[in-house]
Order: sequence, then structure tokens, then C-alpha cells
Amino acid sequence: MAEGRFQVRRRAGVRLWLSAAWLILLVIVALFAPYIAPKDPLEQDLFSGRLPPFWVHGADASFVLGTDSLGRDVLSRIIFGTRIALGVAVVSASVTCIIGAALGLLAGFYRGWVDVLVSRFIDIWMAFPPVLFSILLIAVIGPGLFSIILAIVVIDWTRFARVIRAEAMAQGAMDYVASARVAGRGRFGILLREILPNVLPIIVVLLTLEMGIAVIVEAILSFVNLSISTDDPTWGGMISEGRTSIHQAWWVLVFPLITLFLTVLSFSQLGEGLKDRFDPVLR
Amino acid sequence: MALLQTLLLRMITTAVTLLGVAVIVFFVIRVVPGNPIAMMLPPGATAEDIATLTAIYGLDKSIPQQFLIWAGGVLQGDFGTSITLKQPVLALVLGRLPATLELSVLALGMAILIGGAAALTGTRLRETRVEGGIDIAQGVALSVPDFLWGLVLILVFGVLVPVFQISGRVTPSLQLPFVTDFYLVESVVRLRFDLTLDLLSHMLLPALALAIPLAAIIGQLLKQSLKETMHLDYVTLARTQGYSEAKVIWSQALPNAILPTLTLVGVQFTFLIGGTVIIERLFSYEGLGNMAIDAVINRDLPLIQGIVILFAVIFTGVNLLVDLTYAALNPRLRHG
Amino acid sequence: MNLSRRSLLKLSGAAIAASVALPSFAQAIDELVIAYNVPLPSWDPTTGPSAVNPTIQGLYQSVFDQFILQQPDLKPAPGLLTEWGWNDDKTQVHMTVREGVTWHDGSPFTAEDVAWSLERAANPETGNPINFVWASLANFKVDGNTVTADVKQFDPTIFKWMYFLTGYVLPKEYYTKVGAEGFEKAPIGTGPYMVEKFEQNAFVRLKANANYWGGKPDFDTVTIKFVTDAAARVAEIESGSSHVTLEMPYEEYDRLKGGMNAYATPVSDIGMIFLNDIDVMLDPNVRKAAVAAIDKQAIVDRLLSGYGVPIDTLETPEYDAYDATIKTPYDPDAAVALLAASGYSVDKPVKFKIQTTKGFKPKDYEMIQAIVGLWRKVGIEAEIEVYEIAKHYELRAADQLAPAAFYNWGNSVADPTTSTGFAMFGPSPHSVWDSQDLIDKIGPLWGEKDEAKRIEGWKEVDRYIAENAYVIPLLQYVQPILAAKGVTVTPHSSGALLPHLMKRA
Amino acid sequence: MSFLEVRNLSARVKGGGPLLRDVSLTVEVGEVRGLVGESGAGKSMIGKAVLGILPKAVEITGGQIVLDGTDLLTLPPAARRVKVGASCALIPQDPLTALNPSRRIGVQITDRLVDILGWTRQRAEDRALALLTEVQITDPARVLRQYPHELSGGMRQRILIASAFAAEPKLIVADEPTTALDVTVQKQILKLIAALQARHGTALLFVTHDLGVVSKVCQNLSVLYAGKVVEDSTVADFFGAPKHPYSAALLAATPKYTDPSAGLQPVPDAVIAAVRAEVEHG
Repeated sequence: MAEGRFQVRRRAGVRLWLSAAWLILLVIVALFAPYIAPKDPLEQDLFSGRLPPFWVHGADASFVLGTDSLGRDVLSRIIFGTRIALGVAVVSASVTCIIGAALGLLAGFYRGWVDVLVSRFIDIWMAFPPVLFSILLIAVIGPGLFSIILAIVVIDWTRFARVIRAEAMAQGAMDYVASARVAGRGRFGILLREILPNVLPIIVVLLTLEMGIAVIVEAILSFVNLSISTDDPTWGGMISEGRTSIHQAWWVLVFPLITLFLTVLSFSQLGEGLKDRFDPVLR
Repeated sequence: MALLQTLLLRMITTAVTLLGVAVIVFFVIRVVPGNPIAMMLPPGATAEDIATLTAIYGLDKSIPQQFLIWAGGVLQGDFGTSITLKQPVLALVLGRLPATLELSVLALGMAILIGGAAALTGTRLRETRVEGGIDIAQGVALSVPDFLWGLVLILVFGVLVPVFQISGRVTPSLQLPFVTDFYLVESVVRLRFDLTLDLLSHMLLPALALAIPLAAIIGQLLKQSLKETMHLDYVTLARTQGYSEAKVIWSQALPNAILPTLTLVGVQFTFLIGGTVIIERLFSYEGLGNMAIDAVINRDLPLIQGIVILFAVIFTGVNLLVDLTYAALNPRLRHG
Repeated sequence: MNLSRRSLLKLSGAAIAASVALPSFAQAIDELVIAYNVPLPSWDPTTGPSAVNPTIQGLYQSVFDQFILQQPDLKPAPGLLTEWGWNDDKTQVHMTVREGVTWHDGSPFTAEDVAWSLERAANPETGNPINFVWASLANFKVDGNTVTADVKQFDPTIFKWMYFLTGYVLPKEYYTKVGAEGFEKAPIGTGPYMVEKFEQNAFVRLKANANYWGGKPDFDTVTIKFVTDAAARVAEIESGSSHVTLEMPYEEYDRLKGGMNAYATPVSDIGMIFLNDIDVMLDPNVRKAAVAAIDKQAIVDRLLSGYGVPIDTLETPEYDAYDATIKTPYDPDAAVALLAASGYSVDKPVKFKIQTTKGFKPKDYEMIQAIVGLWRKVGIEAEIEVYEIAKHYELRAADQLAPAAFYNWGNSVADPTTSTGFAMFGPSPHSVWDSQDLIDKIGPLWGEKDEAKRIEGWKEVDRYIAENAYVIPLLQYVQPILAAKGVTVTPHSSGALLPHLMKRA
Repeated sequence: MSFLEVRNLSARVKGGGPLLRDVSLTVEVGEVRGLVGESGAGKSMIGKAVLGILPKAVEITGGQIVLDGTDLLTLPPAARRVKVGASCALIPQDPLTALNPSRRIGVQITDRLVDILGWTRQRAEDRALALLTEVQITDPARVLRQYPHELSGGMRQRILIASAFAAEPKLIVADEPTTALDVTVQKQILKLIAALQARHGTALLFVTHDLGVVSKVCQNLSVLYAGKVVEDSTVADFFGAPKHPYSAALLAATPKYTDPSAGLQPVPDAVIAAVRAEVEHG
């Protein structure tokens, strides 16, 4: 065979580590939020509303990143917002993954009527306008954390199912599956022990990308005033609340936006980085 | 013969899909709390008022009954009348669809232009800082929700440097000689380029807000597929024949790299149409999305039903189109 | 963000930049453009949900006339009816119709149109939501330019409804000829402006009605653009592509009012918290504490930049039954004491759920968050639940609202029946508090014929409600309007933005 | 001055180990030179260096590649491309991926003749037809309109050979052209290449690990180990009496068509150690 293609150390390594570092930081912040946050995120003081960040003239040093129109500390709210953001991201992404991947694997591997059934189901499901459907859905069960997660799962499981189905079909056609069957292995056994491990990398990549999408969807839903109903702070909620006084109190919108942006960017770069690692062609 | 048979099968599956969508939506929106009649309850209305109004809108019958009436009407092309807008749903929905379609197609065009350019540049200058920059830019484009892109564009191009319009679809004071609702297309057909420019000046910002995330997706995918194609021997062979790197990418690698990206663009396009809801709201662009949000907020059941069905038709239509173009472009299928 | 900059600039540069005329209007405005916050769903002002939607009555009042004209200070004045009233024993009503008025299509306006419009409103089949009021009149008779009718059931506010929701006169001949759908396509009225072009959810272009009985309006052409997003409306006025806009965030109003004509007028719309007679709300101490713990002035000053009028009853200063002496002062210590009397404290707070909309009215959600914050300081633990306005109507109609529910109540007729009355009278589907004592106090006022005695009766009811804290009135909204230097606006206390009251500066 | 002179060419992976160590060889007009060595010895890297298609990650650290009198390494990229395009051609290894799946065969042969060599479309098409006939393809006109996926591996390799010779190049680099084919087709393709080479008098740089191929097609050869030319001789001398121990061991490890039953000895470790020492410090 011709000389092996030369494996080039990917420059993306730097970006991969930066995103991983940011996400780990987020996890720590989410876990130890009560100890890290300087103030109680819900504590209000109408008379210390819209204080600027500490470096701006007229700031109150104890409110490091300033306060919003109700006098609540922006930094603490971002810190507590991390909990919901990661919670929504992890839970909705994994539920989406479980449903989507399971259906995808079944359809892709067993083919036949299972495949037809699942594909038809995917088609019908994808025929719904996503944002409109989630608004309708949230109108049914009322805004709140659970409905955001459900909305994300409802919109995005088809993406998982489609990709995993294609991958399962491709793997199913591989010789190692035939040989496993020859060795007398049951079909379900093959699916679990042979196909799944090979499809797992793709699932991990999609899972990471999905977490980024979940964070964005929460922001979009808060923009349409459908996000969480209780007082608990969410980045999306802070952004949409900050929108009306962008000129007077820019920090109420800008800081949660930066946090949201960095988080979603980290998820997507991590996803891309993992994809490069697993992608057979570039390995 | 094979083509006819697959087409027939495709028709049947589409019909099943549409029927499935119609049934699901019909029942879901009737389970939604907040019935439209309650919305109309003025001060002092009594129980009988509620009953009479409910009867007028036929909401007093059982849900299956309502569905049969609705389905019967649909067969004769009557999708019912909108409660809030008091006009036939079909006319309303078809009246607004062209605006959303034009905006989506313009956004898709821009996304392909931007995404394509990014992918080609990224491939041409791969393993350099430029490619790293483009990757970061695409990451950024995907990490900010599209409504925030809308806001940024409004602030920058609408207020700071007022170059483009920031609301509506066309300047109201213009006399529009259009017969159809496809203003942009008709303005070009009628060679009325003054109107075309006015329309584009209104549509550019919302289209760009939609195009940015889509361009990033297309860019990433096309670059990925291009890179895979660049490793193949016929590309190397072309280089030995004296073609420049750019020419090799353009004439050899691109035609083969486009195919896998095409199917995804089809899917993204349908998400795009569904996703215009927020951007139309922000730019007060009178498309399907704007009407959809009001319909949901006001629980205008017939209108919601009509909009979702129409969207389903577009989705299945675009899928069919994508599959046909895929077959047309891919010689193996055409001659196989 | 270096999205391949070269191609992006190349794309926009070549196609657009050169020939787009900058949308900055000359200082002298020939064609007025208004950025309105709510799209007009339909043109028939007497049927369907839009007929009871207070935010679009301004659009209707530009094209149609009401039976009686309402002046900016909410007081009635001769409109299409020059004179109206009951007979002595209030068994009949009589109305004199203005002469020399024409419909937009040139056909003459007659007493027939008035009688037909009233009959149509009284007929349940037409779907007029306020049918129960109009049905109190029957067998209309036209004699020259007067119309008389029998009073089936005496309603002291019947003439007030003639300048309130669905109180519009429609063209009998034209409407019967073109039918409902035809009327939607090409509506005509007798109002100051005619509809030249209407694009659903986008804009409506109005042409001045040269022979309007109230005098031709200043601006010949008015374009009303529907811009639902507040930030987009601000961008419209700031970039000059619109001359007038309303309902923007108060912070933005403050920022822009320097360089523009700015108006902030209290309107007939109040924010309040319904209390439901269930669970903890049955304990008067809890209700009174909840009222005393709210610093309304601080909320107005800090949250609404001072634009708002704190109120202690459901009547605003402009309303007929307003009584300045009824006061529920902010007194957190009293609140703590009241709660202690019922065994509650900061450590062992009383708990209940409060529902609110989010984004439906300016800062509605933030206000409730502020109130919950104030309550937390005295020992009330309220859990917020956000719902859509549609869900609110549904719950209220079925009387399943939470113990506390934020809502706003428009009442541009300024009559106590359509504010305190419908909100607090048990049998009305709109009221939430259904205790019998209040029903007995309000009952006799519905049919009270002596106007002075009626108003006094309602003031007594308001005092009783305040003392027992059956509801928590919060504030009267102030409507912010911004206009370019070239145009002056006359705000209307009903909150309606009327182009024909706008003059060239 | 021979047509192609590679003088002291060295190359390495950016930030990695050496790939070519001071390689020198010459190819006269009409000469067929074999480049032999185990896989990974750097033999196809030399072919790629000459044609200018080194992977991006590989950089040339020294030496010259003089083609027809000019050192390619000093030319600006555009000029180098045209010069290589006009005077050289490549017969790739794997026919399955060496033809563009979405274009017809005819265009893939004629484009280069028209775009780079400036021929008229008609002349190019005639040339393509002629060459397809030379590579014994029946009904060449139909094949010109077909797509790659409609043809077998053998057929595609014939087309690639025809395409290479079509441009009347002075030098053709054949990068293990028969390795991807099954044995029966291999012999026919080898005979074909040899025949066309003889008829067109094109210089041929034949990269292979199969000494049997070398003995049938080449006139002389260079033996490579780990990027270094350990022996440069004529085929006759090499098969008669290989000078370098590694060459001898290589020869011993190759089955002879003449004596298939002879026992095969793998290359002894001692020899490997010796040649590695020589290469490291040589």
C-alpha cells in the first residue's frame, strides 16, 4: 500500500482544552453555587437597582457585576443560573439521546417493518414547525423547567434518531456483524455488544452538541416569555429581562449573554473535537 | 418504471404523514387550556353568553365530531374560518406563505453563499490560522441564538448606521402593481428593480439573522465533506495534471462534496421556515410565523390547524425535492 | 467575527448599498407614520375577540364613529347622537341623530343606521360579546332624525356603553349589501380617516375623510405599521422611519424624550391582584397584611421610572366614583403584627401561590417579583406561577384562579359598574371574590335609578372592599408616547392613540 | 544532462523524523527506472516530490529536483505546476478512487489536454479515442460517455494509463499501478504499460515493492531502505550479483517465477541492523 497518510497533530487541541476547562469550571460553579455566590440571587432591594459593575463609576463593590432593575446581584444570579442551564442541558440532552438513539438503533439494525414504522414516525414528527410546536406544548403544560426539557426532547429527538439509524445501518452491513451472526450470537446480543460500541462515539458527539442546543433553546423560549415561571434565575430569562433596559443597564444582558455564549461555544467545540477524534477518515 | 413506483410509494407515505399531523394537531390544540371563547368573555357576560358563543364557533361538539366536520370541509378546500381574523383560513395562510417562503429562500441563498465561501476558503487555506479563524467564527455563529443576531443587526444597521429597513416587508407608501403575493419574484419579473431593492432593503436584515446560524452549519458540513474528498486520488491526479489548487477544489472536489451536504440543507431549510417565527416577530415581517404566534396566543384553533398542516405540506414537499435533486445529481443513481 | 468578510461585504455592497434612500424623513412631515404595538385582527368592531380588546379601539375610532363621542378626559360629548336620554319613568330612551354626515362611500348617514346598529348589537346571533347590555333595549323606532326604543331592563350605564366597547355605528345599506366578509375586505365608516390599504399584520394606510363632521384631520395620509416588539418600536422612532410610537419601556422613554415630543399620561387601565376566597385568603389578617406590605410608590419609582399612579381602590382619579379619602397605607410593621396574630412570622411564613402573566403588560412579571420580595420580608412566602393571558381567562371563567392572581383591568367608561362592579360582583363570571356580604352590598346598585345615590353607593362598596382587603389594587398605568418634533399628539385617557388628534408642529 | 536529476533530496514530516535522506537518482529520456523497497521506505515519496503532490505535512529540507534542465524547487508554484503538468503524468495505484465518480470518462481524459496543453477539443477527443484503442478497450466511443462506476477495476486502470500517455509526457511516474488489481489482470496491465512505454519512448519511474515486476519492466533500479538509496544498478547486474547485503537479502526473500518451490528466507535481523546503522550514520 502507499505510504501511510501522515497523522497531523490537530491544532484544535488548544480549543478542545479551553472548552473542556470552561465546562469543568461550570460544573464546579453549579455544584458549589451557594458557597461561591456572594449574595442570595433572589434577595431584592428596590433602592439598589441597576448598579453598574464594580469598575464603573457609581458602583457598589459588593455587587461585582452590578444589579438588575430589582436590585438583585447579577453575578449570583449567573452562578445559580448555571445550575439550571447545566441541568436543562444534561437532562434534556440525555433524554433526547436515549429516545432518539434507541429508536435509531432499532430502525437501523432490524430494518423491515420496524424501520418503516420508526421512519414514518420521524417524518410525521419532523413535519411539525419546531418553535411553534414548543410554544403550543408549553401552553399545554404551562411554562417551567419540565416543559423546557420536554420541548427540547420533542423537537430534537428526531435528529438523533436519523443520524444513529444511518450509522446503525452502515455498521450492520459491516463484515464483523456477519461473522458475529455466524458465531451464533443472537441479533439483540449483536446489537448491544457489536453495533452499540461502534455507534457510541457518534452518540457522544451528538450528546455534546445537543447540550449546547438545549442551552440556546432555553434562551429562545425565555425570549418568547415561556421559560421558567418561578423566581429562579436562568441566563435566558436574564437576557430577555435585560433587553428592555439595554441602554441603561447593559450589564444585565451582556454578562449572562457572554456566559451563555461561552458555554454553547464550548459544547460545540468539544463536540467537533470529539468528532475529529472518532471520525475514521481523519483518525 | 422503478421511478414511477417509488414516486407512487412516496405519495402514499406523504399522505399518511399529513393525515397523522392533522389528527395529532387537531386533538392537541383542543386539549390546550384557555379556549378562545373564554378570551372573548367581556365584563358581565353570563353563563348563557358563554354557551351561545361556544355554539356559534362549533366548539360545543365532541372533539371527534369537530374533526369530522373539519375534515369534511378540508376535502372541499374549506379549512374553516379564523376566529380572530374572521377570514377563511386557507386564504389567510396562502396569503402569508409567500412572504415566509421568499424570506427563507433568500436566507438559504445567503447561507449557501456565506457557508460555501467559508468552506472553500477553509479548505483552500486548511491547516492555517485562517481555517482556525473560520472555525471559531462558525462556532460563534452557532453559539448565539438567532434572535440576538436579529437584535444586533437592528441596533447596528437600523439605528446606528440606518442603511437598511428594520420592520415590515415593503415601504407602505409604494404602489405595488403585484398580482401574486410573491412580491420579490414578481418585482423582478416585472423588471421593477426599484421595488426589488426596496423589498430587499426590508428583507436583508431578517434574512441575514436567519442565515448566520445556517451558514455556519452549511460551512462546517461542506468543509468536512470537502476535506474528505480532497484525500481521494482523482484530486491528486488533477494536481499532477497541472491544475491549480483552487481549480482542483472547485471543479473536482466540490461537485462530489456537495451531495452529502445537500440532504442536510433540505432538512435545515424546513427548520428555517419553522424557525422564522421569532425573527418575523422581531422584524414585524408579515409572514406565516408572525401570524402563527398570534394564533397560538389567542387560541385561534382553526388558524393554528391550518398553519401546522401547511408547514407539514412544505416539509414533505421540500423532502421530495431534495431527494429528486439528489438522484438527479448523483450519476450512480441516475444510471444505476 | 470574521465571517469571510470579503464575500459578505461583496454581497451586500454590490446588491443594496448604492441605491437605498436613507429613510430619514425631512423635518416637515407630509405622510405620518405610526409604529403601533398591536396588529389589527379584523375590521368589524362589534363582533369577535377584537371587539373587546381595549388596545385596538384607537384604530376603530379612526375609521368608525361611536354613538357618542368620548373626549380625551373620558367625558362624553355629542357625536353621531347630538342628544340622548331616558323618559321620566326611564321606560323609554330617545336619541337625536346628527344630520349632514356621509359615509366614506359618499352615501348619507341616517337614523336608520343608528337603529339598525343597535338592533344588530341586541341580536345574540351576530356574536356581539356585549350582547347582554344591548339586549336591554328593544323595538327601535325611527322618526325623521330621532330614534326611540323601549327599556326592557333598566341599565343606568346604557349610554356610557355607547362610547365604549362595541359602541360603533355601522353602515346598514353597505353592510347588508357586501356582507361580513365583504366588509372585512373594504370597511367604511363615518370616521375621520378612510381605509386606503390594509395588509394583515403589517400596516394600514389611512386617507383623511375630507367631509368629516368633526373637521378634516391635519395629516392627509397616515400609515400605521404594526411593530409588536418594543425594542423594534424604539429602533423605528430612533432611526426616523416612524414619527410616532407608544408603549415602549419607560427606561427608553426617559432616554429618548429629550430630543422628541414626549407624553406620559395616566390612562384608564389599572394593575391589580385578584384575591380568591380560598385557602389562606379566607383569613382577613393575611389579606390585610399582604396589602400593607406592598410599597406601591417604591415599585412605581424604581421599576416604572416613576410613571404610574398608586391606587388603593379599583377607581382611578378620573373615574366617577373615585374617593381620595380611602387609603391603605404601606405599613410593614402592621403587616408583621397582623401575620403574628394569625400565627405566621418570617421564620414560619404563610404560603400561597400567585399567578401572573409575563410580558403582557410592561414589567408585569418584575412587579410581581418585587411584591414577592417585599412579602418575603414580612413573612409571606408566595410562589410565582407564570401563565398566558388565555389561561388566565379560562381559570377565571371557571373560578379556579390561585389565591392571588395579577391582572390588569381597562375601563375607559370610568363608570364604577365596569370597574369595581364586574370585578367584585360574585355572580359575574369575571369576579374572583365571591363572598355573600359583598354580593348583598353591590346587588341593589345595579338598578339604582338616582345617579348621585348610585355613585355614593359604589364609593361605600369601595371603602368596604378596602377595609376587608378583598382585592389588592396596585397602580394606574401611564401610557408613554414619543413623537418626532414635527408632530404634536393629544393623548387620550382611554389609552387610544388617535391620528386625527395629531397636529403638525 | 539526463531528463530528470534528483540530487541529494532530503525531506521530513514537519516536526517529525526524516523521510528521505540525501536521495540522488537520474532518469534519461526513454529510460525505465524502478524504485524498490519495503513499504514505508520512501519510494513513493520520491515520485510525489517530483510531481509536487507531497502531503502538506511533509517538507523538503534539501536537495534539487532538476526536470528537463530546471530545478522544480526554485520555480514559483504556478510555473512548476504547468511545467510538471505539461511534461509529466501519473499512473495512480487505486483505480477505484482515481477517477472522478460524478464525471464521464471522456471529459476526464480530454479536459487536461485542452485546459493545460491548449489543444483543440477535437484533437483531444481523437487522441483519447486513439489511446483507448491502444490500451485494447473495445468500443472506446461508448466508454468515453460512461461513468466510472459502470466499469471494472481493470478497465479503469487501462483508462488511467491511456490518460497518462495521452498527454505525450516525457516522464510518467507509475505508483505501484498493479498492486490494487487481482493477479490475473496485473500481468496484462504490466505488459500494456511496457508496450506503451516502448512505443511512445516515455521515461518511466516505476515505484514498486515487487522485484518480479522490476525484472520484467525496468532497465535499472534504485533500492531504498528508510529513505536512503542503498543501491543503484542495472536490472541485469542487480539480479546477477546484488552489491549491497540488504539488496541480496531482499532478492532472497522474493519468490522466483522460475523456481516457485524454492524456500524463502526472510531478511535476517543482522542485515537489518547493519543497514539501519549505515542509514542512521551514513
